[in-house]
Amino acid sequence: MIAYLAMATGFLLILIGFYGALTNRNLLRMIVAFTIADSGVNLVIVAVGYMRGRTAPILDATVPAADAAARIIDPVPQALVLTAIVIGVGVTALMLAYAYRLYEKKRSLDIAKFMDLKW
Amino acid sequence: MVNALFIIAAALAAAFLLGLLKEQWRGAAYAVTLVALGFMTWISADWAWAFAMNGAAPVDIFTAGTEPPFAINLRMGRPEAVLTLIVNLTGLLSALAMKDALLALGRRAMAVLLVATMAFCGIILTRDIFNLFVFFELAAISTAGLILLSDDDRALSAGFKYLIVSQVISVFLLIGIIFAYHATGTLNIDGMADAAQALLPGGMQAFALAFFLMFMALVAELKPFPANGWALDIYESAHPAYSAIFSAAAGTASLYAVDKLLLIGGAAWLPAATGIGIVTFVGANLLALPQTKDRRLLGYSSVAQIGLILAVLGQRDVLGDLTSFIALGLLVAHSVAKAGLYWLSGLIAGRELTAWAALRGHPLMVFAFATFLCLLVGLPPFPGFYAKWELARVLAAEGRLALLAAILFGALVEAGYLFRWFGHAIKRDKPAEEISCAPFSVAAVCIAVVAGWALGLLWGEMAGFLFGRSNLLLALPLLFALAFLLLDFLPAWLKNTLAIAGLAGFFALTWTEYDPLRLIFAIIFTLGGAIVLLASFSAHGRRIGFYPAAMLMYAGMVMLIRATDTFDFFAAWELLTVGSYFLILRGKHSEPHALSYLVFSLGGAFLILMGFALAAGSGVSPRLTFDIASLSQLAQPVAPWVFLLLAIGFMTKTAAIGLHIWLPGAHAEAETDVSPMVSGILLKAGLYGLFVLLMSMGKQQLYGVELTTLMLWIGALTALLGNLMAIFQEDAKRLLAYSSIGQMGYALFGLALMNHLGWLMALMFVINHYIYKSMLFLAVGGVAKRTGTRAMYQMGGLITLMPLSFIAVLIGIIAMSGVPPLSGFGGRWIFYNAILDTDQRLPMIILFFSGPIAFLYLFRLIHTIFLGQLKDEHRKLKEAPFWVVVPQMIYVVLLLAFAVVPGIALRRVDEYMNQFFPEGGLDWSGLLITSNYGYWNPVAIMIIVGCIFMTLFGWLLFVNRRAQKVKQFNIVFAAERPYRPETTHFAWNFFAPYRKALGFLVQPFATRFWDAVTGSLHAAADFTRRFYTGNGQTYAIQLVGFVVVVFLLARGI
Amino acid sequence: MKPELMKRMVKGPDGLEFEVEPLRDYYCEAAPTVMPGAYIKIVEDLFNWARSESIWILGFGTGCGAIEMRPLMTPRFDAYRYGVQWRPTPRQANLFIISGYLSVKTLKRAIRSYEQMQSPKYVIGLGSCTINGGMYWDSYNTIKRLDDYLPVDLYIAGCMPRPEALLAGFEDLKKIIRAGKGEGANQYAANFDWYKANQKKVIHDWDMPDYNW
Amino acid sequence: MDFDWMKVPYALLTLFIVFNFGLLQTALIQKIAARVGRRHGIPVWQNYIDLIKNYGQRSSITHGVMFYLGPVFRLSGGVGLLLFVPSLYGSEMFSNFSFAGDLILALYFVFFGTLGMALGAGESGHPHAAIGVSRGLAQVTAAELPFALAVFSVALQYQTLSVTEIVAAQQGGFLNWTVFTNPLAVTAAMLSFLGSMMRPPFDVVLAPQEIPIGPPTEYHSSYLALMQTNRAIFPVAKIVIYMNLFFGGATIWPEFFLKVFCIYLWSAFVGVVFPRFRVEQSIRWFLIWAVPIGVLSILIL
Amino acid sequence: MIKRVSVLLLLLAVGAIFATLLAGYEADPELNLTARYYADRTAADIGAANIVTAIVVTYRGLDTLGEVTVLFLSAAILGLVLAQGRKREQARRERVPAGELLTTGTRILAPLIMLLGVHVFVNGHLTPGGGFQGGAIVASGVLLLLLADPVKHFAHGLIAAVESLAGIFYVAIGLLGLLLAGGFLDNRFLPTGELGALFSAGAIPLIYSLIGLKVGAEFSAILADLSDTEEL
Repeated sequence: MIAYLAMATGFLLILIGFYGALTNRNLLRMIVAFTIADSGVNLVIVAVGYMRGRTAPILDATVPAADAAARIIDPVPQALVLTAIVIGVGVTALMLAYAYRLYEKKRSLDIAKFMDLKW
Repeated sequence: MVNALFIIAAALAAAFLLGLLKEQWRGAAYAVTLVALGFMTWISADWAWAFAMNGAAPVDIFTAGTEPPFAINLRMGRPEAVLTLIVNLTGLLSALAMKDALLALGRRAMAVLLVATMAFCGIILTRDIFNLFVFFELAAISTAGLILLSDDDRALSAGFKYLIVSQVISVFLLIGIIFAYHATGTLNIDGMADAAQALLPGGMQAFALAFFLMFMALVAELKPFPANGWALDIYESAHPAYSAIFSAAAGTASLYAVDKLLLIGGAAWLPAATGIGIVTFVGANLLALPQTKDRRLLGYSSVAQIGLILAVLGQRDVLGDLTSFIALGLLVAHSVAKAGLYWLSGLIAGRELTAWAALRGHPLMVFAFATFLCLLVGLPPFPGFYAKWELARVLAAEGRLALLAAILFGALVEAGYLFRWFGHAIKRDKPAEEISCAPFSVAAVCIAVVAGWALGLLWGEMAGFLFGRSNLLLALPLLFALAFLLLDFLPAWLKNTLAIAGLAGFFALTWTEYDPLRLIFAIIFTLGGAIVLLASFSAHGRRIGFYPAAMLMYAGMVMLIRATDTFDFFAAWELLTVGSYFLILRGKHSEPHALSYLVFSLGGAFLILMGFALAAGSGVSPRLTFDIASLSQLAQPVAPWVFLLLAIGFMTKTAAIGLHIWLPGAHAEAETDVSPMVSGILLKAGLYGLFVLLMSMGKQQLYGVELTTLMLWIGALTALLGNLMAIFQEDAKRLLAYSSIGQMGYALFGLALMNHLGWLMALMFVINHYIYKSMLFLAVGGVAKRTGTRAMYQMGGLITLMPLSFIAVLIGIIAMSGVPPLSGFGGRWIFYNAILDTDQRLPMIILFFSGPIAFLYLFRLIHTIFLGQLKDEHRKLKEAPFWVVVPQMIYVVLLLAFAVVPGIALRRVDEYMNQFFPEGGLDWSGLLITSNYGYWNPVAIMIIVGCIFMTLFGWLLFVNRRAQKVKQFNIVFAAERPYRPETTHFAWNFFAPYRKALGFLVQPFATRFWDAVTGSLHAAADFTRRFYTGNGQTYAIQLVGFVVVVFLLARGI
Repeated sequence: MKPELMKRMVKGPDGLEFEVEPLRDYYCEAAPTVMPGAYIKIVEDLFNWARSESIWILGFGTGCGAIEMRPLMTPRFDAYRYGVQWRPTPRQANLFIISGYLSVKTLKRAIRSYEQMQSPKYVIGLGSCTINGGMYWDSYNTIKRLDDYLPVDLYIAGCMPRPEALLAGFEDLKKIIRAGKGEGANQYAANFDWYKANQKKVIHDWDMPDYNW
Repeated sequence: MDFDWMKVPYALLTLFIVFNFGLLQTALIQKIAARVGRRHGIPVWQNYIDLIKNYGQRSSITHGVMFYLGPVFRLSGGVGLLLFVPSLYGSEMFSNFSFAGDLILALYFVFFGTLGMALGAGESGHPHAAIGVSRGLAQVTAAELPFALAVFSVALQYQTLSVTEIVAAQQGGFLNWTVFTNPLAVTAAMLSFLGSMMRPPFDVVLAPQEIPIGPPTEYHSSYLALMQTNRAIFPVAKIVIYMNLFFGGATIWPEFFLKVFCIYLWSAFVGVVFPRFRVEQSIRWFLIWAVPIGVLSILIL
Repeated sequence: MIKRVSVLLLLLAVGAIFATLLAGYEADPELNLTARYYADRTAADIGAANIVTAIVVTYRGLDTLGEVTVLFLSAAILGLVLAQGRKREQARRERVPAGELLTTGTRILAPLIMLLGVHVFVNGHLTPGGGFQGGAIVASGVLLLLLADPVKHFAHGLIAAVESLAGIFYVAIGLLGLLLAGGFLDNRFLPTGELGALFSAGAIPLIYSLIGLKVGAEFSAILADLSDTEEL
């Protein structure tokens, strides 16, 4: 159940993020919206790997190596989400830098101001 | 062979190493970059070589010492080797081409370039879906970085748009990946594919959705139409060398990613790929039509090409093993061409298409440009051609004709705008700014050119290996033509001598191999071509570009008559089309006309391709390549359709009415010695095609309509309208061009009669038209050269100044109007005898009408140019150049000879035709020629007419021996006198009463129709492209919308 | 002189500049010559007979007499039966009827037309005005005596002579021709300078070659 | 039907007969036309006199080579046309040079003279001559069409292109003449005939005064004489084709004369009644009236 | 408005796709094939207690290399982007110094934060956390420094050197794995040691440390670059 909840929240976050990104004309707001969507994605990824009643995939005293398969949740989504997060951070940073330069150029953060290229 | 991982490792190591270098050591950093890229290129080249030569097995590369699917693995196989080679080579050469930009921005930019190249390789190599995502993100981010290399500060907004879109894409991709993982329990692509097969229906549904998201995300990376505004902005604003990477390398990588993904999705997703691909191909090509900016145009073209390849990938179910041959062929052609074009655009200062006129004066660059365009359009002998051929075959065989038609339509549109652009480059005013000659960039372009030709050679070999074909590029005529590319530095007279010797020599070598019918065409194509080429001795200087084009055309024609199977035939057909296009384009104002010629010709060629494909598909032969003669084995209901397609294709070349609008301009605007080539010789290629078609297929019926009857009507109407339109021309060469249309109508009519004499008549027209039209075009061209105008009313009275040209024209028009005793009469005589054999009377009546009309324009031609009043400024004119006159005199002799003894050419053909039509042949007893209906003795006619004529002439000379020679104003003028020759020369709108009576027949319906077609295409494209608003947010919305629409469509289906 | 007839510089299509002098370049400058008849007398007689029986008149009416010539074609007079007919072009005409007063302006045209006729050619002066100026004897712009300007073979007096008189004149002209005396053309050629001098004396805007072929 | 040298004197004989007949016939027709206008008209020998006079003109001018060749072409066309068609059916003597070619030869040889004349007229540099040529060619293309259709109809009817054989098929009573067996074709041909005879209503080509007399404006003296000779021969030659194709040919000279004269008279009849058409009017007239009849004649066969 | 409505409609459709996914989702009762392999074999093969770390650093090491490269790229491009912009306004660098509180706090906290970061990545194979987390913590320390003393020109050179060297070593270790052990990024060319010990799991601690350094350096570089934009 908790997985469904997390997953639904994740999806909702994605939708909210998209809505924000697709309707806000301010570059910074768009970037923020995308980070929200990213968080949603990450949430969904983690939620997919969740298995009820199991523990984190770290072998220690409570989780012996021999018994691990029955005790731990799926470690793969966790590994993936790590990568996804870092990539998200990278992209966000890049977008911010772009936004900065765009602002510098036109003294505006309105996406509709940057339509020199079209058709 | 080095482990393919070193491609990645080397790139990363070099990239990190760059960080250690000091900001100022840019030269060193650049060297490191180049070395790394070179190393990467070497690795993939090494692999590609190994796969090609030694047939090595694909190698799986494990990481982490663990077997897949538990660890990420890479694969280096044949496609991977080739594709990474493309990517790395593009990267390397682009690094060369953007040397200045890289040095300006420093080591960080170089590192980004390295990572970008590595990322594309990674996309190709990896077999892990999440790893694919990582590489995609790397590619996306580095793209965003490399966009900054551009001088164009609009690139910044393009980069941001790209980032927005890639965010959306990555969301979809991640969601898709995680759910696919959940459904299959693996991230390995092969594992996933296996697991997907084994899924239960319930799991299948969830998996399908996940797959859909992944698929859409990767497809979105392919810039599908219409969700691709962001990509176009990048293409337009990025540094051209990066655009080259973005087009060639990124496209290659993404395509291969989709290909891998399709492995998972299986056959169910192929239609979606095809659909998206073909919509993209056609849509992007259409939208490219109204573009005026070079890089954006190339962007549209890139998008379209990738779409095409996606569509090909989607046809995997029917293409089978051929998929990679076709897709690779298209891909390498696209990559080399697009990269080359982008590098080339980097050399050019202006961004308008017309700014490419700066290339003029740099033959090498023009050659490069032409090579790239031919590569893109898929003309022989380039890989795209082979790919197109196989694709057409399979699609037709599987009955996917709508798809084939769409592909060909898109290709036609693409050829249209690409060659329009080429026309701009060759013909427009040269801009003030010269092209930059940065040695590295030029080197990159040159390497691309070499690569293009090498690929042509390679694909020829492969086609030979796979399908047992001879390599086009190694065909002797083509080699000979291409040799002139290398010899282009020689003076024109030397090249001309070589060309003539080549043509004559080739004929001498091969003439025994032809049957009588082909022999006649062979004579016209080779010896005839040599005679026309004599006129080219009058050109001075080096005449760069003329000989390769001309010899390409001749090579095409020679190969055409030597072709026995459909592949050779079609290849020759396209070669001669391209050659003649370049030739026609040389004319001073021929830009639009050459373009319409090319578009019509290619359109016709595509119809021919469809025809052949359809024939092959219907079981004549399992291969598209089959003996042309076996067309006769075609059965209903396919046969008539094949016939129709082929006939229309050939009739495009002969400029049948409705498809004729390209001809007048093309022939009229061509150079003096080119007009006779394209009119006197090239048109015969179309007739030859029709001959071959009718010889092998005979009569066909479609819905109860006899198709040859249809051709009969078309021929008659063409003759009538061509002649009518010729009457009203003020431009001498246009007049001749329209007359060619009319003459071709006659020949078409004769062919369509489908009886012995009809064919003989067509052949008679082939010979006659060659002789007199070449002669007239040369004469008129010589006059136009001297007078500097082609408007006939501006000439007049030239008979005394240019007597030889006059004689040529006089003999020509007598022959052409069919007045005895010259050879045109023979054609008319056979014509009457031929139609007595047929039941088709109405079209024949139309043809009757056109006969005397020819008389009108011919008289006008000779009168307004040579007779009447000589103009002030022409008083000191000299006879046309010697070498222009020489062939005319040869033609005069030929015409007279052919008039007296038509048997030399016709007798053997007459016998040869007995095998098609045993009935109705001619009887050649002595000098008399007898048919079932009438008889004709050319020698007697000549002697009798000659005697009467000479007697009377002598008598008149005697009586008038004391006649006073007067000058041009000594005419009775109602007791007044003329004032100026211009106002005394009755020439303009010569047949005004005729126009009053029949002008309504020559309304330019066809022109209006085609104008409307192209106009509406343009207008539609211009309207549609407005949804590329330039707003990044809108682009993102479009992308989401695209996903949703495809989703709904997929659900609906 | 009219500007069209003045020398002008012309540039050819090949860039060559040269001079065009219309009167020299566009008109034949040769002077007329005396044309002998056939060598054999009987042939010349035959020709003269034929010439007399086939009189082709140039359809050029100069004055009020022109109106008197039209009835000749009508059923009432029917000149055709005498071998007389009208030609619209001087090249094919043998007889030039100066039908009445001749203004100086028309004289120029008359001279041109006459010279464009082929020899042998004949001139009939119709009406008094061609003989002595008639009622225009003191006019500032009509010529008084046609004979000074063109070699007249026959005058038909009257103001105006009726068509009957014209028919009678044709008969007289035929006699003259048959007698071999209709040599006006040769006379004109022989006395060319004299005629030209007379012509140029009255025609002040002489803008044509001396002889109009 | 092979050549032998005797054909030459025979051909010259034919030429002589036809020449004289043509001169007289033209005069006669002119006289008839004059009678319609209540005039006496020219004497019947007037054409001889005009001819002699024109040959006897002392001076002449020339505009150039083609100016010479124009009349030569014209007369060659007339003479050739006459000689390529057998004059009398069944007569070896008067079969002329018909061994050289069939009906098609004759049909196309008609244009030989037209072309030459047009060229000569063009060489004269006279704009009115050119206008005349333009009108003439425009009109003749339309006028010849019904004739070509009729000829073809006849060829289809008799399944031959040989004039002799066509005439042979019409022998044995006048009801066998094409005019009765294929009246539509003959109607079309006879309408076309009007157009090629340069008589009203189709004589705007020679419009006197407006464009002095069209193409021959500059021609005179012996040039003109040559063309007059042709004017005697050419119509007869042309009518001979009509006679052979449509009216059963002729076996003896009197029959020949009668038939030729009657056919010629047809154009004169029409000519004296109708006013002149403009060129485009005559083109339309031929296309609207004569051509459909010709087409019909072919389709009905 | 139209835009909003259409976006809403589109997102509704996307939501429908997501909803279908959600509805079709069933948690696996057992670990799937891949996960089971990791659970069973990690300890023996890799010797890392933290399975996620084993996956991140070894099994999916290529991903991680890519990930690091992403950051590297971001940092590099950020540098590029901002360097291009900065050329024009070199001069304006007048700023208010940070407050006393912040400066003092920084002096105390920064070393501690750094230490914590190092601890996190060094123990990445044993406990939750790892190179990325540790690197991020290190970078937060740098952020603090930046905030406290913005005027001080930050040691770009040092950061770049650390970043590059870490990267090169990372690639080199990966290649060592290729040469000495089973494949690229195989950690087992060093002894795997005893499960749970600090020096165990072969090269994982080494790699994770490099990653930590690199990530820290990269984040620091990014932050430093971004901080330069502040005065805009």
